[in-house]
Amino acid sequence: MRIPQDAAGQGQNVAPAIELRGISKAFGPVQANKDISIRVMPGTIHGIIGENGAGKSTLMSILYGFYRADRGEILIRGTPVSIPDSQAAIGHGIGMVFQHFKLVEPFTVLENVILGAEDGGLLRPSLAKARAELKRLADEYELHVDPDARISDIGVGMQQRVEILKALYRQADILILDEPTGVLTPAEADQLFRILDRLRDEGKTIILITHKLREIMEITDTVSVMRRGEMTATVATSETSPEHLAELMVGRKVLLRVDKAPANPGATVLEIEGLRVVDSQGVARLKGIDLTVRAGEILGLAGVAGNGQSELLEVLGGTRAATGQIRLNGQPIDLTGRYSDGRSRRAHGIAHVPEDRQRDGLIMDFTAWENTIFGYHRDGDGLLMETRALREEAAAKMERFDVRPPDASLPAKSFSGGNQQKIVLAREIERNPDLLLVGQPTRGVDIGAIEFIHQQIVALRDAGKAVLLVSVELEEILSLADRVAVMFDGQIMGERLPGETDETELGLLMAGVTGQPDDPFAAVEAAQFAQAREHGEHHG
Amino acid sequence: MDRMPPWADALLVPLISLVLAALISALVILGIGEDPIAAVKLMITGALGSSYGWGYTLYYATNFIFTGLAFAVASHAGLFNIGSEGQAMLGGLGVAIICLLLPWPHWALALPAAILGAALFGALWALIPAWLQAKRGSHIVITTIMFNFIAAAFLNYMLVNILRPEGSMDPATARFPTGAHLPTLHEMLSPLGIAFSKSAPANISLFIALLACLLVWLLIWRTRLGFEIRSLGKSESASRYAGISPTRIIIIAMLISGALSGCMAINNVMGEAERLVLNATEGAGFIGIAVALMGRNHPLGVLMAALLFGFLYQGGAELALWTSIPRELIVVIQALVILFTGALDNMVRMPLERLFLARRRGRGT
Amino acid sequence: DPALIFDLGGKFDKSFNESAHNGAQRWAEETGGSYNEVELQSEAQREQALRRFAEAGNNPIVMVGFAFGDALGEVAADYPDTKFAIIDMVVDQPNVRSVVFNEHEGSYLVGMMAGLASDSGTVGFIGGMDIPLIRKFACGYVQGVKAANADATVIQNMTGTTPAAWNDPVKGSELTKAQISQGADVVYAAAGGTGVGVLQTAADEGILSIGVDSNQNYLHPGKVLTSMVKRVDNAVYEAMKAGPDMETGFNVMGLGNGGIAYALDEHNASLVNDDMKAMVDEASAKIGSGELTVHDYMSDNTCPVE
Amino acid sequence: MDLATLLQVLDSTVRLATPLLLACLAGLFSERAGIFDIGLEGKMLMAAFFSAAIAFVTGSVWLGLLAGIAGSLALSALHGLASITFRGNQLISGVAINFLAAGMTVLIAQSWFKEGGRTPSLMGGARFEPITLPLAETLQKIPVLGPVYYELISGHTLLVYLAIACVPASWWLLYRTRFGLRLRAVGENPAAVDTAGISVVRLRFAAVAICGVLCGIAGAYLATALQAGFVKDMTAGRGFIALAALIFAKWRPWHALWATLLFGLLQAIALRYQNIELSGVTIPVQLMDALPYILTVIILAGFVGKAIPPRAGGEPYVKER
Ligand SMILES: Nc1ncnc2c1ncn2[C@@H]1O[C@H](COP(=O)(O)OP(=O)(O)OP(=O)(O)O)[C@@H](O)[C@H]1O
Ligand SMILES: Nc1ncnc2c1ncn2[C@@H]1O[C@H](COP(=O)(O)OP(=O)(O)OP(=O)(O)O)[C@@H](O)[C@H]1O
Ligand SMILES: [Mg+2]
Ligand SMILES: [Mg+2]
Repeated sequence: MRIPQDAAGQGQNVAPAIELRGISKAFGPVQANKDISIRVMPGTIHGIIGENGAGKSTLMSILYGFYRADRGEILIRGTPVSIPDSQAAIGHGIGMVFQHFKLVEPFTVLENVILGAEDGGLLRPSLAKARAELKRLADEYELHVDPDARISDIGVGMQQRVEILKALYRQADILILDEPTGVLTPAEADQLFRILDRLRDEGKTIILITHKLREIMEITDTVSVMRRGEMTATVATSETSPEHLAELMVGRKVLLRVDKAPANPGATVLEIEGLRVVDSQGVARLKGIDLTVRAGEILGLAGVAGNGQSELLEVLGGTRAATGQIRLNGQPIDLTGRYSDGRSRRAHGIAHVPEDRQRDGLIMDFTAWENTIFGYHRDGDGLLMETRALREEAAAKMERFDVRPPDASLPAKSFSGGNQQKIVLAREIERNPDLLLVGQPTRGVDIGAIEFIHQQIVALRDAGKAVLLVSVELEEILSLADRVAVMFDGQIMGERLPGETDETELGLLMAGVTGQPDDPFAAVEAAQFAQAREHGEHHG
Repeated sequence: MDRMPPWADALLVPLISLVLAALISALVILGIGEDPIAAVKLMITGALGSSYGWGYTLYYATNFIFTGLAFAVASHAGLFNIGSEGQAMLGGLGVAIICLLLPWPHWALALPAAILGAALFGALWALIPAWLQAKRGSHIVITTIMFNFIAAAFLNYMLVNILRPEGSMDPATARFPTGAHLPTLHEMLSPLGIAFSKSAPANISLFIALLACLLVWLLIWRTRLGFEIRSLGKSESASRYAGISPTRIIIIAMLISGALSGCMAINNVMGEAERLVLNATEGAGFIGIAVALMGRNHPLGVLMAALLFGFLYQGGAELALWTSIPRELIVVIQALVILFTGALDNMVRMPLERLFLARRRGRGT
Repeated sequence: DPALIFDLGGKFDKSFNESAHNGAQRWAEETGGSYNEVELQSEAQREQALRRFAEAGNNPIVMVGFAFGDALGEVAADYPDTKFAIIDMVVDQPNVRSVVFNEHEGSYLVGMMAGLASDSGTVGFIGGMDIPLIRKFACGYVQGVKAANADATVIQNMTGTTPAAWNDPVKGSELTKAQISQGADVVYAAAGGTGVGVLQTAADEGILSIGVDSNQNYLHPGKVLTSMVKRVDNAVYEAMKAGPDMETGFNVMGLGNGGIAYALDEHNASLVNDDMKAMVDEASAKIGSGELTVHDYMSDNTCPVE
Repeated sequence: MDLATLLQVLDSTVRLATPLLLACLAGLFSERAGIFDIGLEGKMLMAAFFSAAIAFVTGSVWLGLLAGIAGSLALSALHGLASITFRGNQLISGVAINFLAAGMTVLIAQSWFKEGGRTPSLMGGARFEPITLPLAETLQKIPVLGPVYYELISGHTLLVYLAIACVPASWWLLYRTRFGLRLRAVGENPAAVDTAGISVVRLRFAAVAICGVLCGIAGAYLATALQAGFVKDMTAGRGFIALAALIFAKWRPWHALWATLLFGLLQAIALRYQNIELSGVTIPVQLMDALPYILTVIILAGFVGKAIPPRAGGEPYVKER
């Protein structure tokens, strides 16, 4: 890490590489960016942090000409420019690696690289030139990829390299990376940071969007914080601390610990033995999982996204077939046959708060009351549903779970993320299940709601129920779980008690490194393993 | 956080689209050198000016209610069923077989059996595309298009080689026995002292269609199955999560859709022609698409839109009879309605949304 | 006013329906009267058209095509005060006039001409929809060909089994090409609108064709040997002229009463020599007088010659 | 079947496959760019009418061809407007276009020519005439190859040769040029194209326009080469067979040629023979008519090779929800 002489960009002689003035952007009724101004000095890495939906991606997309701002001005190296489309941005030397990659899957790496940057009408010369150029870039930045591989055949880590190569091939000297490490293992992330370091040394300007304070502290020179569409602060990284940034992000002091009594575990509720999952492409996703969860405890499952946690939740929730053994309260559960679906899981007393509530947990166009019976809609008898009673019940439930506004006839899409999550929790917890599965309970949820949601989960535990918590936020796991298991490459790498471990140890386990923390080969191997499995695992 | 109040989306957008379609239709009529106002007048008197006109308007509307509901039910499950035409043809085959199989003593016995036959044949014809979509991922739009053609060829074969009575030159079945003749509105209303044209084909099927509207409404908005159908239509992955089997719902929704299409044959084959002829559906399956689009897949909307199209059809027939405007004018109007309410609805919606947004901003929220 | 309902081929099929149209036009011009007419688009519309005209008081109502038979059978009884005329079909109702033609006789004559005009000794027949009526054409034609040249071969094809067969010029054209490749040098189309494709292809490929129903000689002057003219126009004209007092019952039009003829005009004058004309006229006279009988396929659904 | 008959059937196969091939390639360009087009039928019909009408009025088949292309392009523009500009449902737009063409052609034809919705027959220079290839007559004597050259290869209209030339041309355009790369990309992932600085809208409109031109030629072929004038509904479902062929061909140009030749062969057989006797079993002509559709369903079902459509097909490209 290096300290810039002029962190906040107040220098007199050097023009900022990028300056945004008063940028505003609305998507219909949503004000994604409000009067945002920012200056990024050349040759620096500028971090942008902010909660989900804060407007980071929107701002960068405006800079890249993907969206057009409603108002505001963009200056590149001191001169005002207009960026009506990405072509213009590329022309100004801007390259962007999107949060969701923009690659053509059936095309080869080479075809993706030249797309839009071809020389002349015929492909052959362009391809030849790109092949040579790619080789040069690979050597220079250690960005090795097979130019003839199809995108659909390579892992996400590789795909990200292709995106970076695309930008470099277009001779970008301002590079924007939107949450590049979300899908990477720690080892891959480290390698990415080495590349970024080198690019900065060559004088390129980099904007890095991330949620991870650790990364901000590690690599950036300056950091800007966004909240609810506004830019709340820009500070030199050296002059700040993670706690301070977190506070800026959410607008008030963050409680890093959850208040809870010690666990009082009872009988075993969930027993998993030798659980295996092979996906439709024939890749093993779970390679023999053994786990138990007892009544009155929260088992936290940590791991980098894409290491099998999602699959495990899906198997338990009934949406994915598996082999092996699962017993609930001693009773075996059907894993492949007729009764391996969400409905019979619920009948067994398993409730499931899915990782992606908008995709799985809710029907966004359904009303709130319909969503409060979603999955349990077969309960009750009679040919027709008693809509009035259901509506009233839902309103009461929403009241108890502090859903705002508590109007049961609004469609789910008109609630904010946190309130949507509360609707899901209300539905699942109010059924008083024996086992609650929760995936990413606070993803994209604002801090007030986070506290409430955590309290509800702890309350369920205290009522003697078993909880299996999956989260990519180590902090959340450490503060909420009574016991932590770490998953890597479809296996459980180990179990720890939160009081007896720390982020470093868990981080190593998450990278597949057990025993010898210093063994570099193990780490590299592990990273490659992870990469091979990560096909297409994008999580919004 | 909606951009537009729901009533505007449900009423204003289709209404404006309809007005646009009407304006362009008027231009087309002008373009072929005719007088649009006179044409509309003739259509109105021809379709609504007499109980004869109403009889035909309601007869056509009955067809469109069935096919419109069929499209709507599939739509709720997220399926684009273009196959109503073929399913209705097969429904006709079912009706014909039932009606000719037994010497029916009374229509009250024949009707339920025929409904069963029509629904069964229509549903079975929808089952194959449904199964292919559910199990093999074959795009239902394409398979149902293909099945329309296959149905036409199949029916052609049946009528020419199997069902045509000995010595007849028409590729059509024999007349159904008198016991299988459905009461017409004339027959049903005259005991009530209402004089309704004797020669109009509207018949008891109209009431079955109205009943179907009610049943579809209950199915979609009041039953658990309907809940599941709508869930699947909105989000497949959420449905899976909720323990709703997409395969099952796709197949059930298409069976219902096909059965509704098939039931159209009660009206046109059993109620009107009283025998099965070639091309008995006359494109009603495709009009069902327009009807459902305009009616926003709601049975009430379908009913209104079906009446509108019934009016257009009967009015168009009158135009063809009394003026030199070819019946194809109706095809053009139908195309414009589909275009504006279905494909170009954003053209209307986008400015409206902006308008409502500006108004809301203006009010300072 | 009278009304006229065309069959699916449409009134400008250059053949059967057009002939009816011409008759109605002739009536309108001569009497200054007006009439209503409609072209159908599908089978299902027949009954509606009949009823609507009857409701509106049109009288008589003339319809062309056997396919109206069933619908008329239903409708006629409902309107006892309206007169109906149907062409090419017999409907046994007191208020219906059924007009049928002795097509086999006309086909015999053009068959003779084909047999005489053919150099290859192979001639063709392309029928429309495969129904007894068209077999009647074919059978008369074959008898005529054989009468002129006992060794001649006749290739026969039907276009289809549904009403679509009346209006499929592409298929007519393909069948003609096939018959040409089998050696045919005269081809007779008894196929409504499909015949347009037959005559076109015959002209393109340089062989002779024979038109049907209307006089189609003008379509390809010098390339159409003759046309088997079926005076549908006369039938329509007479029905309209008789008005509401139209006589009902069975009405046969043949060579004898000028209902059937072969066409001779300036367009085919160069193709028909005097010998040919003399032979055909002789046969015509014989048929008219009953001296010669041409077998009618529809009398027993068989044909004595192939 | 002797050689002469076989050649006849194959010859007619080529004639009948030509409009299918042109329409299939038209669909290929559109769908490869991510715009589903079930309106091929309507565009062909519109083109058939305008080509015949203008060829009749001017006596020039070339002006007719241009008019046909223009008519088809107008519908393409409508499809583009609905599905690209206003992000409407492409299937619905296609359905509407088919109806629009079916109605408008008859309406205009009736008010223009007053012949019941058809155009007068075309004569002489208002039609495409068959072309006899060089040496066809001389080589005819050579056994087998001679007749094959004379009957099958020679003696078609210019548009037939044009259609066949379109196959390698399309292949080259799609797989060897910048335009082709971008076009295929926009059908797979329009966001990738957009972020590469290329206008998705322009690219898709270009594809839809190519589709319009090819459909225009197909329609003109029907009315001015295969037949001599326009009659209503003269496309007779060919647009849908072309769509089926497109799936059968898995969206590839050379495969499109084979698929349309196969379907053309089926049509040729169905046209020529009412019923076919195959080792004692009678195959009704209706089965032959339905065979292209049945085969396509089988392909779609994935029992014989899987047909994977372009990934972004049918979806409007929406940047800002
Ligand atoms: N294309 C779009 N259309 C409509 N609304 C959008 C669009 N993209 C983003 N939004 C909305 O704008 C707001 C800001 O979104 P944005 O993606 O910029 O947030 P972000 O800070 O990048 O969040 P994350 O950390 O989840 O990536 C959100 O409310 C989002 O729902
Ligand atoms: N020798 C050949 N004969 C006929 N067609 C060929 C031949 N070689 C290639 N093609 C065609 O050229 C096209 C390009 O071939 P290629 O193998 O690149 O396709 P692909 O990359 O597998 O397909 P896509 O990228 O479109 O999904 C295909 O349509 C293929 O069928
Ligand atoms: Mg983002
Ligand atoms: Mg390729």
